[in-house]
Amino acid sequence: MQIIILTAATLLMLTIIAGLIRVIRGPTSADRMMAAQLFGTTGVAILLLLSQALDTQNLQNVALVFALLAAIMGVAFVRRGWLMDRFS
Amino acid sequence: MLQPSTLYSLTAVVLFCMGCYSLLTYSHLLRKILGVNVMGVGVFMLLIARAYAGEGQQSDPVPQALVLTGIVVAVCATALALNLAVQIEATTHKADLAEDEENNGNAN
Amino acid sequence: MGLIDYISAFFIIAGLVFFTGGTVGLLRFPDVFTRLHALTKADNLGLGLIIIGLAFHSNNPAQVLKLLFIWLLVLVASSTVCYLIANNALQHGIKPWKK
Amino acid sequence: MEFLKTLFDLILISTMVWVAWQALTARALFKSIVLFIAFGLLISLAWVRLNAPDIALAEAAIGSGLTGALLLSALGRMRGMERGWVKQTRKDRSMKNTSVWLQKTIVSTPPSTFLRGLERLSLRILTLVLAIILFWAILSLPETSPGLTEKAIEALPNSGVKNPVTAILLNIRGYDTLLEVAILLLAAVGVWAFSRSTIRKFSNPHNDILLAFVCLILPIMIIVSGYLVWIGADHPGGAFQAGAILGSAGVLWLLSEIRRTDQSLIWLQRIGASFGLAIFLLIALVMMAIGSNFLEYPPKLAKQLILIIEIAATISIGIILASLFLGAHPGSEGDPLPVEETYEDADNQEPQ
Repeated sequence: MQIIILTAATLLMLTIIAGLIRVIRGPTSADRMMAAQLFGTTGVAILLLLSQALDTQNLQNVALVFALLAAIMGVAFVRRGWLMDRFS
Repeated sequence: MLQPSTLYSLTAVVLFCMGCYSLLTYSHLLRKILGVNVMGVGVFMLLIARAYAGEGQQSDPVPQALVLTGIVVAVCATALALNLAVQIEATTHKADLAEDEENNGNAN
Repeated sequence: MGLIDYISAFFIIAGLVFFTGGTVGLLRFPDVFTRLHALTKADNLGLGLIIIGLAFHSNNPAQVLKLLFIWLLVLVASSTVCYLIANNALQHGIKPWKK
Repeated sequence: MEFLKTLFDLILISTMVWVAWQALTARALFKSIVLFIAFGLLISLAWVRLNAPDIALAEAAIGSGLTGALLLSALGRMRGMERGWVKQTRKDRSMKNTSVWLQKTIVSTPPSTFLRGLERLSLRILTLVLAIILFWAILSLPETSPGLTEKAIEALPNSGVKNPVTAILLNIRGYDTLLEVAILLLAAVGVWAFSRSTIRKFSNPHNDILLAFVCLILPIMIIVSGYLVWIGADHPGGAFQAGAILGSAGVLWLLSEIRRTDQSLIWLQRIGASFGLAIFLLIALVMMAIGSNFLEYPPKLAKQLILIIEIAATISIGIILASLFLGAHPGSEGDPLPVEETYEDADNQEPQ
């Protein structure tokens, strides 16, 4: 079971890398931001898996904080930083 | 050799050097701030990696407490620096520190 | 491995499939809106499945509730942000993709 | 098992280094910032892997929320000049200057003269030498360092709490934390010192869904922040993590513009920001009067005193972080802006 959980966490790391490719490629800033949003969800999943694999229940609180604050960046982006990437 | 402690310590060095290099190379203030932040992460990571005592063992809590305060101070320093950068940009219309006039003399 | 382990593994693997689907969508779809659609739907479902899979291992009801609460928070946050990004993209003149 | 863990480590580390490099060298600043935010997430995974859940909590609160919001907001302010969101302090800026400025701000390519090339090359060599020296230093370190774990665990029963990190922060090394709270206050004072010099304000359309979301999530944030203070005595958590969450809640509140910040909030903000330091010092002085040393708590009272200090510090840290994001005193932005006023709706829908 541990093996399945750790493999799952490793595979989720690979999806984060795929998301990073989208951040780098763009083309619009909305795409980049959205991919960063994906990291929030994936990060929660990885944390929960790790908390099972490393057998530390405290990590659930880290995942909780992640989930709670996932939206702030998106909101900050929409309210403050929106600009098409003309120069990228 | 592939102990997590060693592995992450070496990563810390790489991050520190990358941050240092970009701090020295780029003139844009936001980039400098990012560089300092990456350097800081490198330092934190070295402390935490050395505090790591293996799985299921209690890590050394003293470096952890240091890093915890360090992270909060770092975000405050970043906020102050960003504020200064915005002020500099608003008054000089340049987002970098003025160096010599030949390089960016036509901006004023 | 007992029965519980098999069920849990099934849910975790199913969750992974949805995560992978979302990521493929993020990389392959043609514009912002389709990518958003792939991400927010598939990934949240994937997270839900993984959480169900992990909940089977927990012997503490409070922990299961916390896991579900985390999922709920992610659902609320990502649907709001998805709406905000899509809405802003439309307002800033990004045209939806047409075949 | 061990192989899988090492594989996870290797993937995490290489992604971290790659993302950091991309963030530092990306041509567009917005891209840099988004990558830096992603970097923060990876870092908190690394803290988890290194068995430092206290730090992972703080990083999750700060790296994923606050830093991103701060950087995006600063970038928005810098670019705001170009978009006319922000009043221009110098009206006679010619188009040529604007384009030079744009090139510098957004693309920021360094001039490619021969001297610059030489400078860069020498910098690269110097950094490489530094890296090699540090690598050598780390590889020659002993496998395990003696550390202070045993001493900390020994002192734990007298500290009043069970989480060693909290014990060190608030009891064993109280000086550090006291001075840290003072530094945070100093940073806030530093930001307030510029509050009159520039004018920056964003005008955002009113948004019902965002408002509903904020009304839903703000109370949860405050509850979670209280929860983290409470469990901080026995489990990972404590004033800094909780303060960071409270600060993020403040940032979200400011972003949603539920209520326009105004002059009446200044005093509240000032008192709130110095509250933590004041309580910390007050308790230390009272304990001195009773007969302990400065910042030494009698073991019987330690738990209660630490909890009081932590609650005060949480509130202060939250308010300080939120005001650092605001970047000025509320309502002291100087002249009103010549932008479309969009607050009418928001004003009618004040909660309470």
